[in-house]
Amino acid sequence: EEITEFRIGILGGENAQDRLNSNECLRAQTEELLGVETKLFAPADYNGVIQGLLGGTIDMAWLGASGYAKTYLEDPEAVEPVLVKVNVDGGYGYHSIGFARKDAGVASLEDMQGKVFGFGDPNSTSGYLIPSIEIPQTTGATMEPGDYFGDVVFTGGHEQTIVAVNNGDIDAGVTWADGLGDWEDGFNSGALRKAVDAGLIDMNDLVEIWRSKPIPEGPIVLRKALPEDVKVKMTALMASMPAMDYDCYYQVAAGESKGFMPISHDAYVSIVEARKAKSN
Amino acid sequence: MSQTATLKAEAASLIGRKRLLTIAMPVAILAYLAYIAVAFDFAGVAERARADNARALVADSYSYKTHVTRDNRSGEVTVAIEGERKGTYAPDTPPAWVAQQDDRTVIDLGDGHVVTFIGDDGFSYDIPGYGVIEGTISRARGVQNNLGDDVPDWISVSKNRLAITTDAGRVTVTRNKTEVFRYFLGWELFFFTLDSPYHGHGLAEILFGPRIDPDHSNLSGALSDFWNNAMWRHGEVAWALFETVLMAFLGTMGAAMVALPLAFLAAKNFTPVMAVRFGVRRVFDFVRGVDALIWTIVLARAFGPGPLTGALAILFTDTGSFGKMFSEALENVDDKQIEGVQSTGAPVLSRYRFGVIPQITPVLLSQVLYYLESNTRSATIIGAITGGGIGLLLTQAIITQKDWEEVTYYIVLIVLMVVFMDWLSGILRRRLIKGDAGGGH
Amino acid sequence: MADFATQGASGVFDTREHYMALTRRRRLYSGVMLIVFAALMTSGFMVANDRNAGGFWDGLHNIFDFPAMVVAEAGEKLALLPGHLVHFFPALIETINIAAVSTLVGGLLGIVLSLLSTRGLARFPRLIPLFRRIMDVMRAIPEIVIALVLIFVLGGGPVPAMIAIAFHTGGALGKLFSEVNENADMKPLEGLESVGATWMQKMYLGVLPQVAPNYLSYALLRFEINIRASAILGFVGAGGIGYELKNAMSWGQGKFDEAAAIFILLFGAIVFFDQISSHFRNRLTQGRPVS
Amino acid sequence: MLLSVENVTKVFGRNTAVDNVAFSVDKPAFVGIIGRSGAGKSTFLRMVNRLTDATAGAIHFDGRDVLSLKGAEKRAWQSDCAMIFQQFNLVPRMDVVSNVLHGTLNRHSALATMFNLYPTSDIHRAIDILERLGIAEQAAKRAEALSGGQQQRVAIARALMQDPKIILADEPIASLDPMNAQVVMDALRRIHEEDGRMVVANLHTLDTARRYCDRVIGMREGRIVFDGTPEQLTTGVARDIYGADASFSEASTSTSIDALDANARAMMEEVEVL
Amino acid sequence: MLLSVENVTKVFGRNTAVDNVAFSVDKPAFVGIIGRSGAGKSTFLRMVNRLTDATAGAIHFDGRDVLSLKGAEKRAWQSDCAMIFQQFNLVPRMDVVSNVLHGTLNRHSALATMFNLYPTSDIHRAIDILERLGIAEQAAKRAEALSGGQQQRVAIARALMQDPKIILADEPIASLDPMNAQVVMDALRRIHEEDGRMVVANLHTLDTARRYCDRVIGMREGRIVFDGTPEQLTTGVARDIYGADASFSEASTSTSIDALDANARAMMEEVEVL
Ligand SMILES: Nc1ncnc2c1ncn2[C@@H]1O[C@H](COP(=O)(O)OP(=O)(O)OP(=O)(O)O)[C@@H](O)[C@H]1O
Ligand SMILES: Nc1ncnc2c1ncn2[C@@H]1O[C@H](COP(=O)(O)OP(=O)(O)OP(=O)(O)O)[C@@H](O)[C@H]1O
Ligand SMILES: [Mg+2]
Ligand SMILES: [Mg+2]
Repeated sequence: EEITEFRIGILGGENAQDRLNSNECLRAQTEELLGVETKLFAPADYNGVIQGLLGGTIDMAWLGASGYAKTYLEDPEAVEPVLVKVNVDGGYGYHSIGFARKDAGVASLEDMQGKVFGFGDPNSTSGYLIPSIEIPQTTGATMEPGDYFGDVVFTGGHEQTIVAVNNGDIDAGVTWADGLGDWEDGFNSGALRKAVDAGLIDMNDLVEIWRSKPIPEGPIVLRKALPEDVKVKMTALMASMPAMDYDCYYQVAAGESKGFMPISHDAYVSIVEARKAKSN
Repeated sequence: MSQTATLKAEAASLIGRKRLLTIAMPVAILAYLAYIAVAFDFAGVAERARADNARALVADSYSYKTHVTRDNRSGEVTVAIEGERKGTYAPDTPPAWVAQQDDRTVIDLGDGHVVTFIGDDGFSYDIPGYGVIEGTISRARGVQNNLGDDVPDWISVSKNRLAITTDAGRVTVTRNKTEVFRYFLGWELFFFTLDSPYHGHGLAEILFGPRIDPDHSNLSGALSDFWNNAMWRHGEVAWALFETVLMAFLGTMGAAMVALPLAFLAAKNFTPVMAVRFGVRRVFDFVRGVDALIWTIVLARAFGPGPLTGALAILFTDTGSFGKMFSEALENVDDKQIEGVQSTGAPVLSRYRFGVIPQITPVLLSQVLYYLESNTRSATIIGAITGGGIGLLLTQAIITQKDWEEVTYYIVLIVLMVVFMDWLSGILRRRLIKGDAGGGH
Repeated sequence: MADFATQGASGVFDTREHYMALTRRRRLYSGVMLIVFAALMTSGFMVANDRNAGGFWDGLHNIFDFPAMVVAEAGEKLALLPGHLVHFFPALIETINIAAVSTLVGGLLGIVLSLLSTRGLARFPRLIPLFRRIMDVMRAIPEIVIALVLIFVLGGGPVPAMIAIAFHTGGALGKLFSEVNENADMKPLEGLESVGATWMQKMYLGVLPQVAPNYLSYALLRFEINIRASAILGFVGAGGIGYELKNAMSWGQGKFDEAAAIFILLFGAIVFFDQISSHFRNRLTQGRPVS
Repeated sequence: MLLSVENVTKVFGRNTAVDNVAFSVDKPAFVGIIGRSGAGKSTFLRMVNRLTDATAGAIHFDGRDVLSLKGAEKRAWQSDCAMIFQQFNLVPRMDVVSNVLHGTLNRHSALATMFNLYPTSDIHRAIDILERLGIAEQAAKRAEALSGGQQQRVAIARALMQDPKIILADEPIASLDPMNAQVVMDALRRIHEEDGRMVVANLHTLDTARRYCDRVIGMREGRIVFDGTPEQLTTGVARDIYGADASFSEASTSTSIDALDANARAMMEEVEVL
Repeated sequence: MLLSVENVTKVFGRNTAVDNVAFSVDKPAFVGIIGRSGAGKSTFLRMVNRLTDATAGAIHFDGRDVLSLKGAEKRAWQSDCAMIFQQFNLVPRMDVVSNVLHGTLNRHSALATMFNLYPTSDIHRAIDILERLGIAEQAAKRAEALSGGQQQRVAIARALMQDPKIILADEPIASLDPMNAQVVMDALRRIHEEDGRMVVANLHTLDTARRYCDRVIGMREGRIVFDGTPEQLTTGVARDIYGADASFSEASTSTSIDALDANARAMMEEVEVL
């Protein structure tokens, strides 16, 4: 079989235009490699990309772990994970970081009793899935509003969580970070770092109140229905990118990291289970 | 006499009743607003409102900042507008207020404020009327400074970080980097980025001056650099605006074309079969009631993100609205005209074409044009949720919460777009409805 | 006699020529318009189709995938549905409250603006163009823009949505109201002016009783529109049923039963208010006076 | 027989609008039908044109079994049988010539006419017909911009455009002033005489019937109560048809210009009394 | 001097509606202003009430410099100077008592009127006034439900409610039938006589002016062309005022009941001619 075009979905986190721009080199290389028209799509939220993969309108995307689990649960035959990003230190995990404003008098999870806690996007691994499972293990209570926390809300995304905590709209929230480097800088990479770099927040105003176990980085997935040679070509392109064109790799991976390594569904079984547990 | 007395009493009670009614209304409204104030927690909102965010937003929307950053490890100094790659000055041509002297970088923030980077670990900030703040950075001991314990509230200091905010600018020092922000009025690089040869040249110069870039004529080169401006991306923004209007246009016109034949099925005088009528009407109610927003989500699964999905979402919803309105218009048509055409032995289609369509064209056109205008606004919102277009650019720019000048730019464009569509639909309405003699083509 | 005949014949000839010329011109115009319209539609469709991730024809047969999934899961967990309905009802009330209060506030704003911008009624006749432009701009800015900016300043929740919708409503109703005002009878106003009434008294006693039914009818229509608007704003973090719907929908499988419940609530509310309002609007505009 | 009507009946619910009507005409004639309001005149004409279906009976015209025609054949009959209405039933937003051209709709497919694309020869003929009726100058105006008499002439032009074998006219002058009424009736008569077309006209005034018709049929409560020449139409017979008592005055049904003065005087008297 | 009007002029664009009008009245009188349509009568009254601003000139009333008043003082003057309009200018959707109570608006704050906070004494007075004008039974009805004559009496009641020093009436009987016209004029005259209030009324009929006024002012093209007692108002003078030629007949401007028959007859004749 033949494909007539190749469509890459890009997840949120930045200005839509910035996202498209930083992936432009990937698009060009793909077009050259596959010889078909290649397009980038940057929908407003995680769900946009996932629906695209499920509906067969997006061929490749870099999902979060939870997003992958969702895709898998809705249709196990839709996509397959092929690669995962490897950090500078060789691991492929990151953390969900719980944080609060210093002047709100919150220094740990215990102080959060009766207060407002914020998640990001429901489809985010670090912004919802993992903390919603691990935090109850720490507190010994459910995440239902009124049970331990006074209220639990979704802010919509990592950026919104950070701003909401910084503004005092919510007392604490969770977001992602690699957990390396200094708190003052907002770690080496992650949503906090971006906010610091943008001059939005001053890490001195915030405190860390909770940190998850390492979370596996989300996979790059390809639609299963793609022709085998396309899958092979694309996997090879991505895997060789750090060596062939580091600048492009830096842009696509949004920062310093070592490269991609192959991964399969097995690495995400626990995440899939976690997600199943959170469904009704 | 007693009759007058009763009349008086009656009048007094009449006014009394009216008084009660007129007082009850505002009281009810106030009571409702009070309930809302409690339910929506106005007090909490007022308390949480962040005036500084508002200030930052407003300030950022009409000004821009230039970052001077030193990497404390390598000692490399870069000057970049808005801290973005595309706005970075070439290392050998920094702006006039940044001076490189041996191992020092002297940054003049104006009004006597001067920041100096010394080597790759020292800095000083001379603040008129306060004094000089000096310090060094070490990997081990963090950020050290000469501030005592009595720190004013515009300075935030901790072991690993120092932040100073003054009227002239902002300085942040961490172990990794030392950064100075200077604020300027306007939208810098709006026309050309730094790497464009046309940057810094006025309009007259570009139009009438000598060739700046030998390879292109000034006009075409300048236009292309403007269109492809990497920071403001005018070309892509124009595409996004076009996509938004396109969604509205396709959605509205498509809906009108789908709704018109269906409306006949929902009109009493054209479809005597009650069951069909009832069915079609409920379909209209359903697609209208579901709302474009939900259609967007439903359709995104089948068609993926993009303008077509947005257009189809509008098409679905408006088919319902148009269907309802058109069928009402059809129920009000004058049978005489239809009978006149029918009596000549015209086929059914001709009967509708000449007996019915001319009658409903005015209603139809005016509704369609009104919706076209209002759907331009809806398309902005739908785009924000999945489709694309200017709505997506806008919401994403707002969510990242730093590019307020871009937000302002987009808002201005959206307002202009809506006003333009409003004007256009007004013109078309006047033209098509009043001027058209043939009852439509 | 002969003279008369030729004159008549040339008359027909002229009429023919004249009408044929007219017909040709008209055919040309309508032909051009038709071609332009068809070209716009097809090229527009092709552009949209091309810029979309999935094509129209490929996607068409998948159109029921999503609803089918939702319905299937909701069907499986039918027992949970009543519980969900109860659970999400307060969110629906919040959405309706946002719509109601913003229609109210926007309506009051619209009344003031419309009175200030109608010739003959305006308190400051010279400022009429100013107030008109203000209304134009208020109408042109989509609610979502204001809501998102306000969420940044005020934090999430219903208040930004309320302000955003009220702002837009003020502009939209202001324009409709001022059209109503233009048809108001000026005689009672003059009567009131002659007794030394203030501007407020003139407006309240002379204008409002005349225009109230039309105002009310437009406000009801707007309320209907605002319910949708407030549901949509929930999607971007402004609370209410839209927020719940977005969370349930984007979680996907596992919470589709919640999504279905929320959808039922929202759809029910929209249809309910749609029917109520069109009933009352018909009564109001068919001239039955409200006392 | 050119036209033969055999026991035609039309029942609306419990109401028999047309009751066993039968008559025949052997050559193109100008037939007038009179009768008071509700007598069934309109219903009868509408059945002939097949706008309304008959309950029972048969109509034959020139060998065609009119009432049993279906689909395209029915439409072909309608095209041979033009109808003129009291309220003109034109398309007011369209120009006069387009309205006249509607008379040719049966000859063209619906698709061909969708965009108002008629052959030039048809357009020329339409203007010729308008000329004949004296309203060619109005050709480019919208129908709604015309006076009632002009509109009715446009309706006649549309009928002629059909090149019909028979023209049915349902109270063609009822909404016109006497001046226009005369112009319109004269036109119908001329068409009858010059082209030899058959005309059946419902009329509500005796004097018009007398003046223009070759044959008059009187209807009452759905039945034919008179069928004869205009000369046989005496005041006594008229009283029968109209079911009126002795106070019946012919002038009260008249709209002819000669009768106007008397009428006007009567009106004036009423005003004076008020 | 109670009222002195000094060279008052009003220019609309190029058109001088009121041209250098000057006269004075030394004690409360019933003054009639006559003149044909467009003579500037309405414009003049509107200037006195300050509904329209004058271009030049001055008006003094009881020591007040009327034309220079502003804001609250202007409204206070309006409250002292009641105005009655040809079209009544009531609030049609409101009941009669409320309309009458509007006469007190100047005395209450906007807020108080918004909530209908009228003192009971005012309400009683309103009924008394309506009683005096013979329409107290209508008190609870909506103004729009009343006949023209009743509405004009409500307007007069509103004027009286203001307890004005002067009442201006702009063709108060022009939209009324002769019967109602007489009732209304009688009411105005009685108010003048019993309460001693000054009345200035624009009238378009000579006989009304003669019958009710103490003094008559004739205007033509914005200027005063006559100022005298009703007795001095001869037909010759009237011709001057109305700029009519010899065919001028007094009856044509009359609405008094006595003149009605002649009028009606004239109208009938016109109809007949048509
Ligand atoms: N569509 C219909 N449905 C029911 N009854 C009808 C219908 N059309 C006509 N009728 C009835 O049939 C009877 C004959 O009506 P018809 O219109 O034929 O009378 P007519 O002689 O044309 O009267 P007119 O002079 O008022 O036009 C009347 O009683 C009328 O009420
Ligand atoms: N608002 C206005 N703007 C311009 N011209 C006006 C205005 N009001 C009145 N005029 C003109 O001023 C002149 C005097 O009008 P005015 O209404 O005072 O006459 P009048 O004597 O009351 O006539 P009538 O008997 O018709 O009421 C007329 O020529 C009129 O057209
Ligand atoms: Mg009839
Ligand atoms: Mg006047």
